[in-house]
Amino acid sequence: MSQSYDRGLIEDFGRWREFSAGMWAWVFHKFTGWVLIGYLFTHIAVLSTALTSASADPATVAANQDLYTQTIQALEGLLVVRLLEVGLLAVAVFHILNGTRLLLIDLGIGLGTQDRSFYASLILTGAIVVASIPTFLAGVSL
Amino acid sequence: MAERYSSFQAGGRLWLWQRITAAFLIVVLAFHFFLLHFVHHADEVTFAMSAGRMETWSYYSLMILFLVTATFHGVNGVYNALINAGLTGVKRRAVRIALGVASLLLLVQGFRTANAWAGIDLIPIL
Amino acid sequence: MYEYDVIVVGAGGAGLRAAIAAQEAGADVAMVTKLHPVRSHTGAAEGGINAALREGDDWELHAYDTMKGSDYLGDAPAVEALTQESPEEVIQLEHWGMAFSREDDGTVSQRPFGGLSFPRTTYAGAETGHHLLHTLYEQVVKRGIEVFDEWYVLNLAVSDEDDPGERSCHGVVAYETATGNVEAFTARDGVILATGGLGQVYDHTTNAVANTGDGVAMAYRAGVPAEDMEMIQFHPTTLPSTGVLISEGVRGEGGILYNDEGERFMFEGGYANNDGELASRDVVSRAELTEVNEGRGIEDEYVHLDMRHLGEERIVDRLENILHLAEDFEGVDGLEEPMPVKPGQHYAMGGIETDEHGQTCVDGLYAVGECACASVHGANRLGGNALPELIVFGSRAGRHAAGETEEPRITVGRTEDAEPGDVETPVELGEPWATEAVADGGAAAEAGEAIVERTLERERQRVERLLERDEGTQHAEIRAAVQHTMTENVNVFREEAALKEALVDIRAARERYRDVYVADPSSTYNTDLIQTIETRNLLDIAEMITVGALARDEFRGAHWRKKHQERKDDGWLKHTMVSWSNGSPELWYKPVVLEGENQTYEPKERSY
Amino acid sequence: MSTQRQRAETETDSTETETAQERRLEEKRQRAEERERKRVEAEERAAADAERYHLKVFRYDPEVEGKQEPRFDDFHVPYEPGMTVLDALIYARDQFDASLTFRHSCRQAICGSDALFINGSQRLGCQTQLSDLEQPVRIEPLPHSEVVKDLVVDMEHFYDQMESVEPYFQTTDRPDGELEEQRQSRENREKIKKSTRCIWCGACMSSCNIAAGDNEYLGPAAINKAYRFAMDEREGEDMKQRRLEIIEQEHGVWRCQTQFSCTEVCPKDIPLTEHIQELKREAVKSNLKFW
Ligand SMILES: Cc1cc2nc3c(=O)[nH]c(=O)nc-3n(C[C@H](O)[C@H](O)[C@H](O)COP(=O)(O)OP(=O)(O)OC[C@H]3O[C@@H](n4cnc5c(N)ncnc54)[C@H](O)[C@@H]3O)c2cc1C
Ligand code: HEM
Ligand code: SF4
Ligand code: F3S
Ligand code: FES
Repeated sequence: MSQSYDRGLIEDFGRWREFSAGMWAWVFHKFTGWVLIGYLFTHIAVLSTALTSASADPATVAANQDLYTQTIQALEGLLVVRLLEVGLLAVAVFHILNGTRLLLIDLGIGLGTQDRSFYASLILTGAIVVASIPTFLAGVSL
Repeated sequence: MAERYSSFQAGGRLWLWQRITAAFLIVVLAFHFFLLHFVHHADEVTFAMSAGRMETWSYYSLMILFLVTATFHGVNGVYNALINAGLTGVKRRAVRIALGVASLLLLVQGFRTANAWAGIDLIPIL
Repeated sequence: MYEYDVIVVGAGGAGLRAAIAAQEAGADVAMVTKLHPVRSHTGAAEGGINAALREGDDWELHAYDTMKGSDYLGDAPAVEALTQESPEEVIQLEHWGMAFSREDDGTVSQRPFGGLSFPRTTYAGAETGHHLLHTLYEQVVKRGIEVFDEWYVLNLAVSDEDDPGERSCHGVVAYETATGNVEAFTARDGVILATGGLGQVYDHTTNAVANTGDGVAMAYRAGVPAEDMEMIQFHPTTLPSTGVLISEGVRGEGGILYNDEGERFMFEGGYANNDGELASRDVVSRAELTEVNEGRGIEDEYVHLDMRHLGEERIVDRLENILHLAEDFEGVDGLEEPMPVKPGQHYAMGGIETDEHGQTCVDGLYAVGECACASVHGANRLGGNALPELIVFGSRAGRHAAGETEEPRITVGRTEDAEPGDVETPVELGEPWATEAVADGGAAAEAGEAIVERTLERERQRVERLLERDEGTQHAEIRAAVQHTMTENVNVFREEAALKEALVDIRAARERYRDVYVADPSSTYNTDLIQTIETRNLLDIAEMITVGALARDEFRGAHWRKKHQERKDDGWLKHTMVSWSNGSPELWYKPVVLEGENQTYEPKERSY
Repeated sequence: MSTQRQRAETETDSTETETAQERRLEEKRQRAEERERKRVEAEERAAADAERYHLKVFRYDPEVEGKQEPRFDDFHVPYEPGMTVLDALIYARDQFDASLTFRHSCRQAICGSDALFINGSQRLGCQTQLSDLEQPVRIEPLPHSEVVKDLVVDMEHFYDQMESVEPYFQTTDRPDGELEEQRQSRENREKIKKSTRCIWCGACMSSCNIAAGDNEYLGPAAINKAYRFAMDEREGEDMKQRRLEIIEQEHGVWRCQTQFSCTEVCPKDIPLTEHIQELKREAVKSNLKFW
């Protein structure tokens, strides 16, 4: 009888200018959640190098020449990795803060100020990340 | 009615666990970040230090719990998001199995790594 | 072709209640409605439902108030049915979960309302109708009653004996808005019309756009007389720019009316020395217009309704909805400033003539709710008396249509009591060129099925004809012309010359309607077509109202005539009746029934 | 039905009813013409200097050639103080294009027919002042529903969801007395008050991305309806359990991701998210009892 005018996902996000606070919070939370789970998998993969180190010669390990230590240090020596880590921090901090906001909302706290608490999460995330940059970039060889 | 009721069990419990793990993760994740970036700097990480920490039982069990909760929380979050996007039927079952397998692999691998640090040989074949 | 025992046309409060009652009495019921049930205008009712529930009050007092309010044009058997059964119907609503406002002890609250001698108006905030409508619809959902929503009923399938009293109704023909299909609905036992108000004949009205008087017009053209059509209630407190209603509840709670000079004119102007703002609606409306006409109106248009002194807590508790309405539709904050109000068309006391069971003179055809006139409201409806009418008579008609019978005390149709009437009109009335009068020579003893088939065929052709044309006049112009003349000439204050002018204008509009065309060729959701059909109904309605107003040369209730400013009980204790006869309206009268069960209601002066 | 016959009839009519009548009619006609001329002039003048609002209205008709491909039409409507989007649409329909189709009835935000997508958010046409909007005012049918024609969408799915939560009062213990009401405390009425205001407009459902993605999701309005009954103390504890079972189904409250869009757009200011969250907690609480 009727034909629908295409209102797929793309079109929805094409309306991003019309999103309200709660929608943005949802989009960001989803995005950061996916990044975090993605990272968790990567993280464990990288850490798995420890398996070889455990069975390696104790001397190599003592000399920090084992695969794990070398991998980590090589990675941490790269600026990109450090920058990615800052990104990860931002993602994690936002997810935590907004997650806390969501937990409170689940408990029925702050429903009326949900937009403000979202903005607060954003600002706080920004502040924490900026404050952490020196630490995160410390000791990186350019 | 009965049908609804059973599906409720799943929906409601998963929802609750998502919150419980979230609450736990707030603390642990903050601790984790703090420890590995602020207390010890990232570029100073070595196998020996990690192994040293892992050998304390309290730290070991915390990290295992961290792994389990984070995996559950993350994977369940993804699954939930897919259901919200309208995933149904066979596709949904496939996704559920895939996610289940992935988390199992993640857990096993995480376990093995932690054990390697801690010097535990719980199950030799791993 | 659909077939049911009982077909209910319209799903406002009256239709829903009727459907539930008929179903409970064992009938297989379907509802056919041009709007989805929850969109019906019953949802707009704000103030409340009158019911004598409490110690110190009883139905006889309520009946007395109602007769007095009606200015003795109400029929006692109907009034008594209303007042006797309204308590149980209200409690029934409560048992169905309706969210009434409550007293501290958890019982249903009641508040004072205009023209009532006891605070007997039950209410749910200032959105009583919304709750009533939704509660009833919920029960319809629960019972799984079939609802054909967004089906526009085009006509009734009525047989065509010469005497309308011998005709019978066998179903309806409806147009499915979404698809353009015209289908027949056969009713084995009865058709119940519950199509609501007709406010769209005016341009300043509290009524919805869908309130076009379809039911009255359809029944009228099928031969059922329309009763007391001139009795139109103008509500004294509507917002000037939109006609949105500010409930009488505001005055019930203690709201005060002021003119431009800051006078509380209801008392100071001597309009109602006892009841002031709470006098009956017609009294207050006239008072306001008199103030405006004599130059004491604000911006020469309206007066002020002030509720600030009630205090925020009480206002928010009982009248919260009013705050939203004033804010959204007039930009006024009721907590901070007085609200502008003026009279607007609100309610039609008249309608399809029925007895106290909702039955018309056509066998198998019932009417309930605002489209009907069992005559509980007579010349003036009291606030809070329409909603109980919906549930009481809805329920009665539903049971009756489903087979329960009881002898009525009110007679319907043209009996020996009828007194012929005559008015001098400046133009010929009706549609003398009409080809679709009911009586078109078919065999009288036709089977119901054939009648339905024939009606279906005729309506299909009518729709096709309207769609085929592609030039002429558009209905919107015609509708605007009718609304304009009615608002100008058949308003609160009525004069002979103006009424005649209205008839001339209506006639002109009819002539233009002869070459009306529908611009939208689509059969999908063609609202242009539906509105064109509605406009034709409005023409008939406007004419009936005006003819009645012209005939009744007295002042009774809502009906005021400049040259006849007194109630004439000698000649006018009778209903004005208009029947459609071979394409034109025929005027006659029937006496009012003032004999009640235990007492006769002696006309007294109506003072407040 | 030709004009020919019409004229003939008017003639017989006037011969029958005297020439005075005719004169009156003539005068009347002149008056009418005069008035009409004045009105047209006034309108032209108004149109010339009136502020006009520019509307961009979505058009689609599956049957009419030229409308089968969705498009936007422009209308320029003269502004009057207090004019709402609905008023503007009515003006555009009555003056410019009779086929412009939209649902509406009450004009006072109670029938819930005219929820539209106006400048990017779901609102009731009759409740939205033109003066609050930026131009051009973009008017579209509610997103995430099938478009039937122009601004009319298919509401069937919404109604189905509403009706799937057993939206009717059910209780086992009624008072004995036939004329006796069930008691309800003021606090309890207050608690459900906001939830009872829903007018079934569908704005919330249309704004919710979850509902858009998951067709089976009950949606905020239906959940709110369930809340209205679950929280009504008159229904009793047993019924409350049953109500919770309904909203706890797979596509019930758990799907809600607290996007708040529903709460934001609800024309009746129902705190939908709050109600949904409360139900989630109630559900967990009652569920914990079984452990
Ligand atoms: C603003 C306002 C406030 C009011 N406040 C009060 C109050 O406080 N107390 C009180 O007692 N009364 C009040 N009234 C009066 C009362 O609300 C109405 O008289 C009453 O609601 C009418 O109900 P109904 O069921 O007859 O018609 P409606 O509720 O108008 O329903 C009419 C139904 O008929 C259907 N319909 C119409 N034509 C057709 C057709 N051709 N084909 C198919 N279906 C059709 C419609 O779809 C609709 O479902 C108020 C009225 C208004 C306008
Ligand atoms: C390793 C860390 C984490 C990972 C991998 C992770 C991952 C995720 C993912 C994938 C989602 C689903 C998002 C969606 O698509 O809707 C999610 C949801 C959620 N996360 Fe996390 N998260 C992590 C840490 C946290 C922490 C520390 C919190 C603490 C507050 C948190 C709170 C939440 C909440 C409340 C939700 C549910 C959102 C909802 O369903 O409404 N998460 N998380
Ligand atoms: S909850 Fe609000 S937005 Fe949703 S249908 Fe009801 S009134 Fe409309
Ligand atoms: S928008 Fe949707 S996600 Fe929940 S808060 Fe409202 S139902
Ligand atoms: S027209 Fe009724 S809600 Fe807008």
